[in-house]
Amino acid sequence: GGADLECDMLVLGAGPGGYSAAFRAADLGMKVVLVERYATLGGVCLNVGCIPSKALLHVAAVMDEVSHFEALGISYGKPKVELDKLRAHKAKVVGKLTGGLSAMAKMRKVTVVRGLGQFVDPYHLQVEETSGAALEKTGKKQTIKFRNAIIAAGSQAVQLPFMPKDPRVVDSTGALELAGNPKRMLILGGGIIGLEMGTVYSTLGARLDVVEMLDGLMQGADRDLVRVWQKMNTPRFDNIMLKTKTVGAEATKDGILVKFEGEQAPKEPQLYDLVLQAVGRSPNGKKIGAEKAGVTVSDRGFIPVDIQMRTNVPHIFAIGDIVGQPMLAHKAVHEAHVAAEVAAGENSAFNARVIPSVAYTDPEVAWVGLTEDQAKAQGIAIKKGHFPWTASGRAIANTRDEGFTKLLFDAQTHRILGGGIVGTHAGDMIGEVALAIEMGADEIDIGKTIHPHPTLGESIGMAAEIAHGTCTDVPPVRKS
Amino acid sequence: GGADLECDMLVLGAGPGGYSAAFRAADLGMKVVLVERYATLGGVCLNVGCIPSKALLHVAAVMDEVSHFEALGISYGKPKVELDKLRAHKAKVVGKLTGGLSAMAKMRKVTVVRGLGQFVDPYHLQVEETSGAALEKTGKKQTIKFRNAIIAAGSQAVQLPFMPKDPRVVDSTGALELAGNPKRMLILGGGIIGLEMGTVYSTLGARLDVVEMLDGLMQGADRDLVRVWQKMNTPRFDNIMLKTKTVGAEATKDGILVKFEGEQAPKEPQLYDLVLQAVGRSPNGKKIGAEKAGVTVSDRGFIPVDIQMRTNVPHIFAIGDIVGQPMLAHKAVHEAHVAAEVAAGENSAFNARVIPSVAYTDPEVAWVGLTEDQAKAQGIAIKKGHFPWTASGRAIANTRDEGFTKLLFDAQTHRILGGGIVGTHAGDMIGEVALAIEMGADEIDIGKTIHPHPTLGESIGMAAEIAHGTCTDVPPVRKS
Amino acid sequence: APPRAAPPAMRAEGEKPIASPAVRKRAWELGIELQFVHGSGPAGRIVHEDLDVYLASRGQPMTAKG
Ligand SMILES: Cc1cc2nc3c(=O)[nH]c(=O)nc-3n(C[C@H](O)[C@H](O)[C@H](O)COP(=O)(O)OP(=O)(O)OC[C@H]3O[C@@H](n4cnc5c(N)ncnc54)[C@H](O)[C@@H]3O)c2cc1C
Ligand SMILES: Cc1cc2nc3c(=O)[nH]c(=O)nc-3n(C[C@H](O)[C@H](O)[C@H](O)COP(=O)(O)OP(=O)(O)OC[C@H]3O[C@@H](n4cnc5c(N)ncnc54)[C@H](O)[C@@H]3O)c2cc1C
Repeated sequence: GGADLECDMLVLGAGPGGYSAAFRAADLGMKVVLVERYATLGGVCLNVGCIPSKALLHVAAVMDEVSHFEALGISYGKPKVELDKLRAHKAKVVGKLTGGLSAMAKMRKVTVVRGLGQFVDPYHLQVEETSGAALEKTGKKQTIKFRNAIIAAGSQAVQLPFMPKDPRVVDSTGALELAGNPKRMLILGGGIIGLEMGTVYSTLGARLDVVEMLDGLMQGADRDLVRVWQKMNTPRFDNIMLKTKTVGAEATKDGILVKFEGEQAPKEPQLYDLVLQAVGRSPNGKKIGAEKAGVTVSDRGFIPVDIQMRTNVPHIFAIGDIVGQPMLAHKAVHEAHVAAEVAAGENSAFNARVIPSVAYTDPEVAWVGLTEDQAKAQGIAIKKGHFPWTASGRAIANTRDEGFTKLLFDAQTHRILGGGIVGTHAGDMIGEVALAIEMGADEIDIGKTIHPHPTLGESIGMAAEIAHGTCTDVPPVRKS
Repeated sequence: GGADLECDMLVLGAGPGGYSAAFRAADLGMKVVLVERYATLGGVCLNVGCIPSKALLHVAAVMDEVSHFEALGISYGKPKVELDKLRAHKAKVVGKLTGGLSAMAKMRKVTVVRGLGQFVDPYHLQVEETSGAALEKTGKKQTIKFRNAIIAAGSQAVQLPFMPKDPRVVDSTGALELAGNPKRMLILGGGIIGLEMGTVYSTLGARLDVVEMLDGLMQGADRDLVRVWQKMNTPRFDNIMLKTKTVGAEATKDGILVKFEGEQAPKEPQLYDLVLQAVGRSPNGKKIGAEKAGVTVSDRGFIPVDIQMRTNVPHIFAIGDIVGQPMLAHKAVHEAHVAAEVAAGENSAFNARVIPSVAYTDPEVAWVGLTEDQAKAQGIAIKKGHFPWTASGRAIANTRDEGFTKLLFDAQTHRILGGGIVGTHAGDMIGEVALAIEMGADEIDIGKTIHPHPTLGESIGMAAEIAHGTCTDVPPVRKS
Repeated sequence: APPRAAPPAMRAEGEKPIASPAVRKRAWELGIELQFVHGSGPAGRIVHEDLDVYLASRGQPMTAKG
């Protein structure tokens, strides 16, 4: 059929995956069209994910810190909180970044088309134009012909079928709107996103309950890391309900009445001012007409790809949340570069060994590579270096010595296999552990690298020294 | 002569160098005696250096942050500041760490001898016992016979000869006492220590002047890094006097009246409530009877050592501030391990390629390895990756996007030679750059290492991508 | 399918070749299986020079897998 627009590269979706792919393809000389249904670029991450959540978490972290400052001789009263200003701050942060993306798209001559895209065949995408802040259809349609395509249509929050439609029942996007000041909040799902949002609401005054089907919060991280977070954060919670299911909910005048079943379920239904659904995200693979392009989509909506990010259709690639776990922005960006480079004729591949994870709670929890749980499950013999921040001068100076840094080494080769950090700014430091793993560093490489004193970052060097038995900032190792 | 005590290893001075050497030697099975003139272990760093300064700087950083929070919708009034409580907090932080050192010395069976040590010959040290918080001599003496010794007697603040003896004229130790709330403070010397202390006093209410003989503050760091710090901190200063000398000072009833000469000197003498001398530190090499042991000491008081930290006398080692620049705690610790290991018969050597530097100001300034100034001076062809934090989602979310991260690569081999970071938490992240240098990483190694989003740490990956030309979070590189 | 005769054993069985991201990237682009490359770097790490030597000694690189 005829086309309104032709390009070398069509990118569907302008999240971290999509914009990065589009920009990289443009930098490699391709004529690029980027299709996005929403008004701003940046996708979930910039608009309703990573960035606004961190803007609020930072404010919360400072507020929590100040609340302990009287003991240090600096007394502030209770702050006056103006939610509208806080929302405006968050919007300004997001606007700076999405505005920056628009400007960079222009500089790169990437054509941005606003609308809902659907494949109509392996070389054409139809876009139904949308406008406004949401997804109002204008009725206009256009067809884009492409030589290559990258699908970066991301994911959507999972909605539990039995939750009532009510403004007091929100997903993370709703929670980020900070519509009010709930007194009692329920977090459905004990994953990172829910716990981050819970942190913000709790600092602003809410009492928290959390319900999780599995036997622990923050799955994926080693339990010793999570335990430190949990100990610090227990005061925020009235109930941490593990191995428990939410089985029903009803909107009443006084709140959302929620019923639980399971090991730690309260007998009576509980009443909440706000219920946050954070039970996972499902990929958008089934909503883009992939079958018309011949692209295979799994039952759950994921699009299988190879190490070069190609789908089963060789000129169509897919990246980001839509291709699988972990659903993280930095994974999407690295995949994006590979897809764009391969489409441009370079022989790239996604061959990073590890992808770090961070919970931006307070303290932060960050980990990368092999975990201790995995080592145990897989029978991998490891040697551990565990540096408690009670021995870190900087952590003590910051009055935040609850954390620790641990590194896991191969027991035979002494090469680093993984690591975890719990403590303030853990996420800013886990990159060094990732680099160590990618470089194949061993405990001597890391321990003999001089880290500046007094920093939290030196805890990485210390942990390596501990594994090697040469650390002099911790008690001596018992001789056997 | 006879000896009151005999040991395999004598360590003179219990700073970061000394205690680390003593502990490492003990862990290697040696019988160790550690001689320290003051009541607590930890030396300058723990008692009157790194640690108390960072405890105060952290409090100052949070206070400064909070003072901007009204714009974010969180308004605190001016805080009530109680200096006695703040001093107590600082003392508690120091006490935790020095107490920990004492406990670890016991666990390691290191014998701590309190007193002023002087060598009497190559195998004996005489100790005049001291007591109390300062250096009161009890009159008791003892002689310690050693097989090996490590000199870790550190350094002392330089005192300008013409400064009056007056409680309003202090060195860093005096400044850390926070005796009062000066209105006008002069910092003599534009180095890190002075600027850190100035930051604290300024946040507590003082107006600052700084005088520096050279043409810029924070010598050693690249000017572009310093410029960012200076722009943020200009409001703290009434006068930044470069290429200017202090030529006289007089204690008057109203304050210390100081005369300047030089390019940016004010015509009139200036009056200050507090004058901080921070013009450098001089090594204690001439105060320990080194000549009696046959140990060579330079005119300036440094003790020359080889790569194994041996002085000219093969069984006597020296480490830390007393052996030379950079006078940094982390250098002392790594040297300490080498000396102890060599003394214990291991074939160790100090062969770290780089030693990072950090100014714990607000923002922090951190750098490691080759600087751009050095590259220029030495004619080394470099390729730079410069990532401005205005493109960092996390920095923007934290409302602290003034910083940047730059990495310098060899133009030919693309291997990393150095790097600098200016911004909050820069010091916690520079360790990754040090590791990259030690591992011989290149721009692809660092850029292809997946750093978590959104962190400040990912700026290191981005800077590497920028050098490589593959970053999609900054405007495109102009094609030539 | 293995494109060449059995390579000389350079690593213990099960031992994975160790190489930095840049070396891995270049090896992939050149179609070199790191399993067969001698590592001359610290702790047997494969460095760029090892790829150069390997290429020179084997002549034609095998074609990349898609
Ligand atoms: C509250 C929250 C916090 C998070 N915090 C972090 C974090 O701190 N760190 C982290 O790494 N990850 C975080 N994530 C996850 C992160 O947001 C995602 O991994 C990331 O956004 C995935 O990028 P993507 O490009 O694959 O997809 P998305 O960001 O989901 O972008 C997909 C884009 O495609 C568009 N689109 C979809 N279908 C169509 C169509 N048919 N036509 C046109 N456009 C379409 C969407 O509108 C969207 O803009 C968070 C997520 C949430 C919800
Ligand atoms: C205000 C300030 C802030 C600083 N901040 C930092 C920082 O953030 N990071 C950093 O890396 N460095 C910092 N430094 C520098 C750091 O403190 C020194 O580099 C470090 O302490 C050197 O360790 P050392 O073991 O060589 O000597 P010192 O710490 O000087 O210890 C020497 C010890 O020997 C004892 N001694 C000396 N002579 C005798 C004798 N004759 N008999 C018995 N005992 C003796 C002294 O009492 C002292 O305890 C700072 C310094 C100051 C002043």
